[in-house]
Amino acid sequence: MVNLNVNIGALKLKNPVTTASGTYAYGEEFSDFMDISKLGGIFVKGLTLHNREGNAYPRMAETASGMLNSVGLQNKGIDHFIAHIFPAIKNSGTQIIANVNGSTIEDYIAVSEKLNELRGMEAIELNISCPNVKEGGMAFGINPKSAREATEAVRKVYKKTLIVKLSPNVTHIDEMAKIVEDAGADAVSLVNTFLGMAIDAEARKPILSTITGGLSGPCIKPIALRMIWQVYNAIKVPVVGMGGIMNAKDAIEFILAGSSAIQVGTANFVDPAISVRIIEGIEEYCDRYGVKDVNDLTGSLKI
Amino acid sequence: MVNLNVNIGALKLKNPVTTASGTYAYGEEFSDFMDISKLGGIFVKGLTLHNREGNAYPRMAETASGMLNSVGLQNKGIDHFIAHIFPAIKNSGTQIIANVNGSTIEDYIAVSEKLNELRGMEAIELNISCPNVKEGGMAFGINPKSAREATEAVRKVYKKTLIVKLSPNVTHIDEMAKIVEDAGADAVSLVNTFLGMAIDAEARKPILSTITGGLSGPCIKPIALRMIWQVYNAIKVPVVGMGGIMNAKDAIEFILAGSSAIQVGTANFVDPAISVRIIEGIEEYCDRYGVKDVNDLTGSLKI
Amino acid sequence: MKLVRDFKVAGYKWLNESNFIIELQSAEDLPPIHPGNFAEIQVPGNPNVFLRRPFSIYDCDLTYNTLSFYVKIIGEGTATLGKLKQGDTVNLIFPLGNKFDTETEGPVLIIGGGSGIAPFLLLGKELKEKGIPMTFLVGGRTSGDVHLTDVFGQYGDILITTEDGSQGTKGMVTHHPVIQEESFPFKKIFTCGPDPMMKAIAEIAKQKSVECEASLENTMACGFGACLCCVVETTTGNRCVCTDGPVFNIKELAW
Amino acid sequence: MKLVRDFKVAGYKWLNESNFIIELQSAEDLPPIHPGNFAEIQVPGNPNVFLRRPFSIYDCDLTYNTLSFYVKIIGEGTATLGKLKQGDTVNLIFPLGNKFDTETEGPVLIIGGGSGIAPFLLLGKELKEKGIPMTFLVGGRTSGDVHLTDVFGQYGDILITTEDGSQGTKGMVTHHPVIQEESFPFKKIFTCGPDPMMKAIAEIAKQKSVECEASLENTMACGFGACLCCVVETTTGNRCVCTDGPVFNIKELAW
Ligand SMILES: Cc1cc2nc3c(=O)[nH]c(=O)nc-3n(C[C@H](O)[C@H](O)[C@H](O)COP(=O)(O)OP(=O)(O)OC[C@H]3O[C@@H](n4cnc5c(N)ncnc54)[C@H](O)[C@@H]3O)c2cc1C
Ligand SMILES: Cc1cc2nc3c(=O)[nH]c(=O)nc-3n(C[C@H](O)[C@H](O)[C@H](O)COP(=O)(O)OP(=O)(O)OC[C@H]3O[C@@H](n4cnc5c(N)ncnc54)[C@H](O)[C@@H]3O)c2cc1C
Ligand SMILES: Cc1cc2nc3c(=O)[nH]c(=O)nc-3n(C[C@H](O)[C@H](O)[C@H](O)COP(=O)(O)O)c2cc1C
Ligand SMILES: Cc1cc2nc3c(=O)[nH]c(=O)nc-3n(C[C@H](O)[C@H](O)[C@H](O)COP(=O)(O)O)c2cc1C
Ligand code: FES
Ligand code: FES
Repeated sequence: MVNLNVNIGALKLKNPVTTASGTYAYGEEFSDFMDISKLGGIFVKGLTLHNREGNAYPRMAETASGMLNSVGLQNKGIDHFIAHIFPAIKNSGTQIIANVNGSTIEDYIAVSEKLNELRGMEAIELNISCPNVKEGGMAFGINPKSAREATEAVRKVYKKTLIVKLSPNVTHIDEMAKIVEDAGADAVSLVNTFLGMAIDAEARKPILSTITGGLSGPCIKPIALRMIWQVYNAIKVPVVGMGGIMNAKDAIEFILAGSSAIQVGTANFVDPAISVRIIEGIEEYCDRYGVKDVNDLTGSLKI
Repeated sequence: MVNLNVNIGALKLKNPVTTASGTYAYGEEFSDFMDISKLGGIFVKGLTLHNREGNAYPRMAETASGMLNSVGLQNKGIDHFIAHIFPAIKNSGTQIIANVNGSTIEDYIAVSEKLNELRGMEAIELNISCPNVKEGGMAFGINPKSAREATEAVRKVYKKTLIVKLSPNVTHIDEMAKIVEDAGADAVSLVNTFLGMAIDAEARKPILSTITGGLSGPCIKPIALRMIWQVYNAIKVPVVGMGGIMNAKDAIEFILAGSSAIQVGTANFVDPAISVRIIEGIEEYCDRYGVKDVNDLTGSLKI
Repeated sequence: MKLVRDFKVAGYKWLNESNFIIELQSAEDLPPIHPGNFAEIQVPGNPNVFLRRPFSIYDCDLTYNTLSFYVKIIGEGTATLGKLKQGDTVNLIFPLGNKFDTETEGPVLIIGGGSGIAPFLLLGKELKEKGIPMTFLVGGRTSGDVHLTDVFGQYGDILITTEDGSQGTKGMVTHHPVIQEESFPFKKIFTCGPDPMMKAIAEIAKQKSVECEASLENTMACGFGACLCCVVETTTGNRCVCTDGPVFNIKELAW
Repeated sequence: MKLVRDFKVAGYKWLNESNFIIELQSAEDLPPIHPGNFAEIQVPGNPNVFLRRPFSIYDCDLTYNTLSFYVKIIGEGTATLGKLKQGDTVNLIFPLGNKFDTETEGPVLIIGGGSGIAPFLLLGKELKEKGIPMTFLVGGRTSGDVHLTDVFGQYGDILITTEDGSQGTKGMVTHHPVIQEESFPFKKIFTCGPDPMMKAIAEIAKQKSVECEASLENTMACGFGACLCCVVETTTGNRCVCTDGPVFNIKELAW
């Protein structure tokens, strides 16, 4: 028997496979396709202080081995989540982790304070890397000073496990990771989407209503892997890795590069049951190589 | 008849389609497959002051819709190029542009000085963005100060058209573009490859001998397009765009986003005659929409 | 219950060089399929197609466990779906989306533009079962765009418009006498087609104070409510076409 | 003259579940093909295969304009090449690379490991034409890896080693008596297979002071000298396997 339990700070996951914010809604959408209680955890769709309608249509463009989205954090706000959504999913048998967004530091604080009080949720993911909002979001995550400020501010009010989600749209991701670690993060997650653009050559127009959007999917995997490797070697707190994971082999690569847990994102759209198969595949891999504990794989790349 | 002539500074190209450095060798390798004199220009394989053996094998890894390389600027040095290679290709009927590399500013200066004297070559591309060398290369291109210094230093000794090739591995590519424009560049080209990594999950080892390498191909196209759009809107000198162009439609997208000329890179490996077909496709597109001058398309994206 | 399941290509019926019906067969029983439902089809073997493609369920046969789709070729995905061989495997997520509301008194008008007729065969079958009379108004740019009138003719009258006048009334569907004339015998309109067409019809339905449901298209990444990419503006904010739709009562839409 | 050209799949010959010969036919005449040449094959219809795949030319027939490739399935690209249908189009860049040097006195020993025998049919044909006697030494992990001995048997003696002893001599090719014994009648060795095997053979060739050519593999992006990805260390620095090779005299290699 392989041990698949992993800890991200004080957050205990029954296995390293979780689903990425914004790609798994609130989990229930997948219950027809798979047993969601098998997951290590679910990072639910990004939350903001107030209701957000998100961006105008079109919000999606397919690209080579990937997609751009500019959803823009559509959600009904934190109070609605706490009152109506969380009660319905908190007993789904897996860890539910909120993805916290804000246009200002005050927003981040307000949402995090509410989640600090929320029983049954052990961790939050602080999203300072959303490329699809006019204010806040990625603007926090690509600037060392504001990344530090946001993390410190939330750390003051949030006492459970704080995971900070990093933007890949930076020159030195390892330095950003060190900054947020230093500012009190219990873990970092990466990568969020890359800022990209798609053009309709015939119409001579951008495809997305927002001109630019966030690139995800297997196309970004090589860059994501490199960043995880750099960050793993730069910090001490755990790394939650993602970016184009489509199958168990990809997940293993992210673990070898330094991820303690991984998130499955865009792959959920192509195959809504893929995350359970990734769990099985990791177990199989461990069995095949006599790995007793999946934690032994983390960062075990031979150089 | 569509006018396809474009100018990059004082460099005159008969059409906007050129081939990217490191993907077209010195041009002759393609003469069995296509009429290379049809090209707007050829950016030849990166040159350094002295002979370089490049990196150890393996130097290549395939990725989703792309590839990683870590060739590491293998070449026989500038003197060998000037004495033996350039004489053989200078009359190939298209513009030959050198790609200039260095580990130090002195290297860049030395190579550029020699090329300033080289009759028949009207422009150089200053590569401050190679991710595959231990010293110099990308280190210059991701730091505003050294990007400025390298550009200024070369500008002093190189009197013909100076194109500076930018690294996409930065937070603010538009600022980098402004800096090199300000430092005297006649044009910028982008993007060079993204720093990425590939892992062999079974061997638990990086695939490349250098651990990380440069990502190219259609996978990077959405990010490259976004960067070209940002840079085009930030500077006044022409932009030479590239990153995953596989066909004429892609090339048009890069032109609409702000490219005065484009470079075809990785696509040359998949289809060694693609660059001529891209020229034909651009002409066809102009005909179809009644565009009289390809320059009218540059940056003409409707927002 | 939504399913992810492999089907085999059972056969094609080509209507012309760019429109075909593809029949897919499942080895297992099908769940109930409702008019308006769609499927997300994974396009096999095309490196340029990454996401699934949504298609209305054109027909289904619960005896042979087949689903049929009416596909118009517009890009790589639809072209590849037209090139499969009998027996090839195709993966589907289905049934997705809501359904047309056939609770209505009296006759209905069904207006389809181009491949927008796809969801109306199942609708026609259900209406016929309920004894509700229907009239189909089908529009195309030219006669080459008007298909399957023989099939739909089994369920009701067929009215045709073509922009070039090569078949039926010349003009858009909205120019057809059935819409232009004072008397309007229909109690409900169902429509599917290009957005501008549906918006024009919605306008007319409002003027005539007649119920109207439109089946919308949208760019979708998932098709089952996970990505929030496929929104349409409604009177109650942005809602997902894939789960709250694709069928919307036009009163709900912020058109 | 290197060409980029479409071929049609003419047929398969399966040797076992993971080894096959695929025959491709061109509508036009083929240029001269030399033993050691390879082609870069574009794998159609697999989204996970972006670059072409290099394969030695196993056989060619200038009358019917066919090229054959001996393929061992090891990943997505080779698996997909095994699943094409007769008449499917496959694009090739060919002929690529240099060739074996058959200018030699007296008998030669040809040593192939696994799919490393691929380039040796054309070599055998050329040697036979020149009247040079040859012996094939073929190695595999088990008897299931040893193929085509009937074909090669038409050109010379066949010696076999398997690691598990299930066929021929037990052990590696280097353990075979023909190599171990004092007397060594061969004037030249040709080898192709896994690097460690070829290195061991090169070592032996050096000891015996016999000429030796090895056909190398490498990860290739282009196959025709454009990318510089496929280098091998030689006594004169890094050189490209695709243009300066794939055949190298072992004296040139920094092994
Ligand atoms: C709920 C639903 C039901 C549908 N039912 C049918 C059906 O029954 N029959 C049918 O033929 N088609 C149907 N469609 C449309 C079908 O999904 C698209 O034609 C298909 O996805 C195009 O794929 P492609 O790869 O061929 O084209 P692509 O290469 O993806 O696109 C080609 C061009 O068409 C545009 N485009 C693609 N998809 C859409 C879209 N959904 N809306 C607007 N523009 C688009 C692209 O921007 C691009 O310019 C339906 C769509 C939805 C959302
Ligand atoms: C000049 C030349 C001639 C060749 N001739 C033949 C031939 O006649 N018959 C034949 O069966 N094969 C031949 N090969 C090898 C063949 O090119 C590879 O087996 C093929 O590219 C694998 O593709 P894939 O997509 O199936 O595997 P992939 O999915 O690309 O790879 C699967 C695994 O194999 C490894 N791998 C892939 N290619 C190579 C390689 N070239 N060297 C070492 N490891 C590799 C990968 O790293 C990976 O771990 C030749 C290679 C070269 C360079
Ligand atoms: C449609 C869509 C919506 C997303 N929404 C969010 C979000 O609300 N919050 C967030 O932190 N990340 C969001 N992401 C980013 C993903 O969580 C993930 O970081 C990214 O997609 C990379 O992983 P992948 O390549 O596996 O998809 C979204 C991604 C997609 C595709
Ligand atoms: C094998 C390989 C070698 C390269 N060598 C160089 C080089 O010597 N100098 C340089 O400026 N760029 C080099 N590049 C980068 C390309 O010129 C180009 O910027 C990049 O590949 C993106 O374009 P593409 O996606 O069309 O390939 C190389 C790229 C590849 C794939
Ligand atoms: S397509 Fe994903 S929510 Fe509708
Ligand atoms: S494979 Fe490109 S140079 Fe050899």
